Amino acid sequence: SKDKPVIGFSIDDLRVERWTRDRDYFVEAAKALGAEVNVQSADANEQRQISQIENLIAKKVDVIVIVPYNSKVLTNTVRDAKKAGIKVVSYDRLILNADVDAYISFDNERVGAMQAEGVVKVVPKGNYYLLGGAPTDNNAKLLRAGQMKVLKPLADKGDIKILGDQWVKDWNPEEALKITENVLTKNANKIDAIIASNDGTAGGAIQALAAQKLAGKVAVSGQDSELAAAKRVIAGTQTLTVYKPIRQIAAGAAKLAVQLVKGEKPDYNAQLDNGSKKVDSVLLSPTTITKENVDLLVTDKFFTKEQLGLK
Amino acid sequence: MSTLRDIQQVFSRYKILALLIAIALIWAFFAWQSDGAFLTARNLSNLLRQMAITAMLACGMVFVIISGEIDLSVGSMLGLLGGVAAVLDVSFHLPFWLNLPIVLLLGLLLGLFNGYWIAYLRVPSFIVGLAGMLVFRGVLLAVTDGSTIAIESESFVDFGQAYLPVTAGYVLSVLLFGLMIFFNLRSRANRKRYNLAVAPWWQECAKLVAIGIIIAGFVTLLNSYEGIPLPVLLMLVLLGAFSFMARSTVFGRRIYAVGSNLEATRLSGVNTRLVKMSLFGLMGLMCALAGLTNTARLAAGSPSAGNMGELDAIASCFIGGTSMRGGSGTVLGAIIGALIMASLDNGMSMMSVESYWQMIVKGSILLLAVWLDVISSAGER
Amino acid sequence: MSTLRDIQQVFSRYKILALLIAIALIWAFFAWQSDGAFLTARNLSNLLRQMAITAMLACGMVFVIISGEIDLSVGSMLGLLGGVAAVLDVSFHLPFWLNLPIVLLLGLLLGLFNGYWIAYLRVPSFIVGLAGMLVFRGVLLAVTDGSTIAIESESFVDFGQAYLPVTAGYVLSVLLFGLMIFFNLRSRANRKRYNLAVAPWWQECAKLVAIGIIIAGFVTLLNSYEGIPLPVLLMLVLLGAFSFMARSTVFGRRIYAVGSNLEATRLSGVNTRLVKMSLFGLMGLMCALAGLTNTARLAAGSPSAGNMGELDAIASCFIGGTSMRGGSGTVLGAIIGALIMASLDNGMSMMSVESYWQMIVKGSILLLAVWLDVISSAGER
Amino acid sequence: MVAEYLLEMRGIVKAFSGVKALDGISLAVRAGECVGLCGENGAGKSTLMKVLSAVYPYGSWEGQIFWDGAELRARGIRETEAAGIVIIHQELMLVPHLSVTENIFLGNEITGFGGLLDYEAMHRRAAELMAELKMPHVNVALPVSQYGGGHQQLIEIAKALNKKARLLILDEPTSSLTRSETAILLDIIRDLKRKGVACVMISHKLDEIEAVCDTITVIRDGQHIGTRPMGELSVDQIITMMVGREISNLFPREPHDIGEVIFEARNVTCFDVDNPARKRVDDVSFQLRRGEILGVAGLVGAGRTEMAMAIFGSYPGRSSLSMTLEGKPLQVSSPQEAVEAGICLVPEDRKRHGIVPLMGVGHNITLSVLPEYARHGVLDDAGEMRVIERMIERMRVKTATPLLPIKGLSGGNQQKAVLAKMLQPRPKVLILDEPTRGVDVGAKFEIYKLMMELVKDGMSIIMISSELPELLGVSDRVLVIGEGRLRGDFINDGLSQETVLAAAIGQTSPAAQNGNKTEETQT
Ligand SMILES: Nc1ncnc2c1ncn2[C@@H]1O[C@H](COP(=O)(O)OP(=O)(O)OP(=O)(O)O)[C@@H](O)[C@H]1O
Ligand SMILES: Nc1ncnc2c1ncn2[C@@H]1O[C@H](COP(=O)(O)OP(=O)(O)OP(=O)(O)O)[C@@H](O)[C@H]1O
Ligand SMILES: O[C@@H]1[C@@H](O)[C@H](O)OC[C@H]1O
Ligand SMILES: [Mg+2]
Ligand SMILES: [Mg+2]
Repeated sequence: SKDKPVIGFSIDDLRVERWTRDRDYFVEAAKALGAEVNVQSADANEQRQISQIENLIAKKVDVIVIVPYNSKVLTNTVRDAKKAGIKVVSYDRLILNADVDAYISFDNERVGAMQAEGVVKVVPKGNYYLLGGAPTDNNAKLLRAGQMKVLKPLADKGDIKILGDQWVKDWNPEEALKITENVLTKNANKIDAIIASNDGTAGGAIQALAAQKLAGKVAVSGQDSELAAAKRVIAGTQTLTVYKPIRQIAAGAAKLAVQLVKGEKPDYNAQLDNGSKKVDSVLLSPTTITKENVDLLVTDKFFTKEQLGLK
Repeated sequence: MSTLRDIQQVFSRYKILALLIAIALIWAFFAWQSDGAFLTARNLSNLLRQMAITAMLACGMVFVIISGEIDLSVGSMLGLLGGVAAVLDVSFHLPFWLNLPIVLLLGLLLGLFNGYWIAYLRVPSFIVGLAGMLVFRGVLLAVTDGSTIAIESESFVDFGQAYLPVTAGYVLSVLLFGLMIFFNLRSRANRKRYNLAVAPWWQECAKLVAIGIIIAGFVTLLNSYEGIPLPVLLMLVLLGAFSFMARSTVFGRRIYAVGSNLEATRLSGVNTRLVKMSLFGLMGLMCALAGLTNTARLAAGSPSAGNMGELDAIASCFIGGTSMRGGSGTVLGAIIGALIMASLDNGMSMMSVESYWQMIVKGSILLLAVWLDVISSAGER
Repeated sequence: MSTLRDIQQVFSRYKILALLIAIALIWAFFAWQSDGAFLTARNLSNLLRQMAITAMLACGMVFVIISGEIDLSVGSMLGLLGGVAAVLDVSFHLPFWLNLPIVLLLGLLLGLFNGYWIAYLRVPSFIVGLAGMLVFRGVLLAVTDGSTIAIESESFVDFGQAYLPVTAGYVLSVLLFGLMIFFNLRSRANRKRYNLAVAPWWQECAKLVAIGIIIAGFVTLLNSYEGIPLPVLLMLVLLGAFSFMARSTVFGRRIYAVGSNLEATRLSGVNTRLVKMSLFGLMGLMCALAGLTNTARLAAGSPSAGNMGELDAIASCFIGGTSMRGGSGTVLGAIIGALIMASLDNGMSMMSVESYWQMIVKGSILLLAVWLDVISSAGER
Repeated sequence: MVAEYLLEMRGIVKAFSGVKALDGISLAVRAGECVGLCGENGAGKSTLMKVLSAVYPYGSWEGQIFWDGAELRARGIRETEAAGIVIIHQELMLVPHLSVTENIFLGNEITGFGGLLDYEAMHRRAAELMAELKMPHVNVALPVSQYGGGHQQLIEIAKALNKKARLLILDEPTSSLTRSETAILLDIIRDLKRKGVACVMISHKLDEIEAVCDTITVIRDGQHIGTRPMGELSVDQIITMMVGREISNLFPREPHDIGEVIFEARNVTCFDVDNPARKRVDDVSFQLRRGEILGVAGLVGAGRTEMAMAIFGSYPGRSSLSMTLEGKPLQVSSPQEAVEAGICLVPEDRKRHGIVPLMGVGHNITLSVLPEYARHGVLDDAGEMRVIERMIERMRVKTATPLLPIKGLSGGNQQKAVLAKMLQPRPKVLILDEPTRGVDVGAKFEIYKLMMELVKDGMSIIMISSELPELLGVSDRVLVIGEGRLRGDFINDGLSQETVLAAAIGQTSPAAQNGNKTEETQT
């Protein structure tokens, strides 16, 4: 109903710390706007996500906010939703070839670029290794694209040498750890920087470095500013983590959803083509977190001083 | 004590009963929790469509398990075949009527290939499955290059999305009921002929009426929404066909024999290896159907399609009372097993239960369901 | 023809041989490909650390499979126990010497719980495993609230990271070799006594020398890097202990009996249920060790830890020649199986092979390895 | 007070899913007494003993068991064994992967310090037992799977003797033993009796019963027919009590004409499965004529089963032979081909190679010829059932319904069903490996009659049997196999057991057996 909207929130995978935070902030914000939220976690399984969205439709929610696990497989489902007169918002990852009403996100290519830039700043010349995300996650590809935007020219100039790249199954830290161990061995520790695509995998890489007493000596990037990662940044073992002010995106998304239901006009700042239409979008800019500006996470109420062990 | 025995008797005669009761309970609970939303025509239609793919796999898997083997590669195979279908559709613009048979054939061949390793090269099916799981997934990634391929052909999408016209639905249901009556009476007659315990007439009638009501309810319900979804129809056809195959074809009979005592069957002059290999061929076919349905539903072939699909399929069979040691089991059971699992997923997401709770509950129910089945079916020690 | 027979005989006497040859081939290939890097002390040290966790699981799994059951819950259980350990470390600041026994106990209990359902409530182990897989993972998510928990205690991290001092390593190796000689001679004497076929002296000596070289090489190699990693040491201890248990304890023998003919064993007055339950208790213990090692290695408990771990463990057992029907198998085999798998992963990532190729190759090798094992050991099923 | 009886079972009733297998049976045994338990297949003998030994625990049956005057309510085998009740089951209950020793001590292993197994002691004791059973050649450290059905049965007995029994139950202990081993066993039983151990002996070989038992209890259809001192009864009377009618001549051998050579096997050689160097069957050749019953005699482990398996194309190890059927050379590489060619085998190991346990009796019978009842793969149930009922009728298989899972049948009836199954393909050559093993007198009689009918219809039969009387009773010709070699080939007219045995243990070389040597007389 218009006055008390019901929002369905279908999330890729609540087993990843990042998304649990998205959920918490989103629900909080929505409640504030007098909306009720119905959260679903697809546990990184597209079949499950589709089923869950179908169920939300069956429950006749007013609007569905989706973090797609796979951004290309929701065409039919979104169509069903629209047929049932339900608005659809795409969250963080853009749903392709579908009639979505709005998109809110951090530009993932941008994130990738920032990861690369951050590392390049510390290691302008040297040997780089690229630790990609899940081979099945489209975002992983976008991130890689962004990273290459920055690195390619430098590599061509010969400033940096890209020793190689591997993708980490399911963003699994254990995998990342093994890969890094092997890479270090292969190159007799002659590595100056590792571009890890998110904090989980960065964590694994850094364990491998630690075993070689290289933690802190080798630059490592990350993403999501998970607690463990933030601590590592403070400890100096991780160079940077890209912080996506999740409170912003979550609150923004909630507002967007409610506005759509009430028929108000949200203020978009971009339009992205998703293959079937130009989707009105709100793009938020992420920030790079390094030792210097780590307290931003506290001022942003993302973590408490205690959690970070700062005084 | 004795009453308990009687109850056990009834249960062990109609093994399915325990399962149906389980479903009834589960549904009742969810209906209550979601104040009715769960039992709406639309949601049940969803539920059935959501279970269809697992059910198709289970149809093949149940025979594999009855024959004393297991197949862990079905998830990946489903993914691969679905992916290939997508590629054929997008890159080669094959019309669906051509795409379908090609993919089915491919599925059959992959299945036979698995079967050959197991039956003739005598590699444990568990290993062959494990290998297949990896290889097929790998090939899929290679084929799709890790990216999702959106399909174009409308008729392909319909294969997973379209509904049966309402009238057609009704006609079908009537035919079905007729068949049911016929088979029941015939089997009853036979049981009498070979003086087996036959249930009293009232029970028989009760049973038939129940069946009638279920069918009628089923169809009117689905029709009241959009009609019978094609995948669901396909699932039901498979159920019928395979139940028939199991009961009254040479092949079916031999599958059970092989599973119950391979050596004795072989020494009776049956080509047990051929039986096993064909079995996996069948499994491959089911993977093809499931894969096509999946791709159609997603309107795309995705590199992660069917991940872990094998576990759901296998679980369905065991929930449905298929014996782990092989030799016994039914298709109906397997499909009801799939229904139970789907109901849990659907219902809990309707209640938007925390996903970790969903896992815990699903696991526990799975355990309880099978446990009930074990104790309800009497038997020594 | 006859020479082939002889070869077969040798192989079927030392079943391990086939596996060792497989390893040799794989290593040679990678050494060549990575121009030497693969065979460096350091990489082999990596390799062993990378296989340790799977190996620990395999140590327990091999007995479960020998007893004719299977356990799919180990991956999740590993994750859960590792997670709990992390929580105990971070939230409750338990010192590791206290954390360790608590987690071990917990593992034991969880295992026994599984076992109870299987042995006493007669639910197929496959189902119990499936349920456990879901439930344990769910609880883990609940416990960690889906976030990665970095541990603090140094000694905890050491448990997965530290190395054995060089000298200690040498001392150990000498002791080990002594034991080896002793056992070999004794078993030879016994075989003679109960006039079983004994290999000719030269073979015996060759074997011992080989063992000696392997051990010496092994230790000097690891020492030339940093020493024997603790997890690897643990793995070797388990290997020794369990091989002994299997060969010369009542419990060990009964495991084989149960797996080979449950009915007969029961009718001999053995409490088969107790045997089975204890078995799963053991499996739980192994999960605890593996979980602790894993957490220590990552210096954090992660909600996805141990995902699919069960498949690797099971695969190791089968590659190592454990019979799918139960009744036969060895710990050594299982561990060598784990080594083969780890070698593939390590080698291919050294060569930074495309991840889809990695899957394809791994699957194929798995299949071939087992197939070789099947044909090398004469006699049809 | 000391009870008159060591054991007393009163009004035992046991039903399986409604069907009463035991209907108020009573049984009493004194210390040092040996009671013979007789009855047709399916009478309930094994069931009664399973009740006694708590394989069916207290509560799963009605009635009372008194042990030493006190009521016994055992819930498991452990309790009955503790009480001193030891049973040798009808079906082999050994663990193939374990060694002879380990099998003998399974459940009460000898352990040294730290609960470690004391193989020293166990091997020694095992070896003693083997010696006691006059088979010292058995290597107790080898896995039992290395030994044949016959040896396995003796090992089973050793296992029982190793437990200190006050009451020893032997359920058809001699079913796969030849006369010599049987004799050994009977001596052991007599010895036990002298030591005050009581026995219950179940056997379809009534001469054995007669030899050792003091009392006979006969049951039929789960009911108690009578209990008499052995002295008062003759074998014939027992038979009459068992089957309820008289069987005058146990071996209905009728004259039938024997035609030309239909089947010939040359140089049958089988290599041991585990040790390809050793020959289990060594260059055996023989001919078989149309309408002929060819008996194959030999000591246990002689290799007759292997020979049969080789001919049938089911020998697990390597084997070599050449065959001709009806003059045409025949190549058989699998049972399927054998059956198609017209050769059928009724295997020795019923449980492992004969029955499909979970399947109905009927469906077991038709398994070998399913396609005959199918139109393009679809079965005609009614037609099938008709045949099934005819076979069940003809073979007198005792079953509640054709659909009862065959594992529910008594041993003997299972055997008849398996026989029926292998008759379905209407073979030209039928090989029977120990066909009457565990079959009751009446049923045996029927099987012999059946064999007669079959040969009259021109079928040829090879019958492997360790029971010389039956072998001499029905066969037209007798092959003798010893240690895998052909030791003799006799026309059976008034052939004596002694001659055959002598040949079997190789006292007379084939050359020496002129007089009634086949080649001379028939060509
Ligand atoms: N597990 C079972 N389930 C159903 N019926 C059974 C079962 N065991 C035995 N019976 C039935 O009980 C009856 C007695 O069987 P039992 O094995 O005691 O006969 P028996 O006297 O030992 O015959 P045999 O001489 O052939 O061994 C048979 O009719 C058989 O069908
Ligand atoms: N599945 C099998 N695999 C290997 N050997 C088998 C199998 N089944 C039966 N046998 C053989 O069949 C025989 C059964 O026991 P038995 O004592 O009768 O020995 P035998 O070789 O048959 O001698 P005979 O038949 O002359 O008594 C064993 O020798 C055993 O090796
Ligand atoms: O934030 C990351 C998200 O963008 C990616 O898609 O999945 C992994 C997450 O860490
Ligand atoms: Mg019996
Ligand atoms: Mg034999």
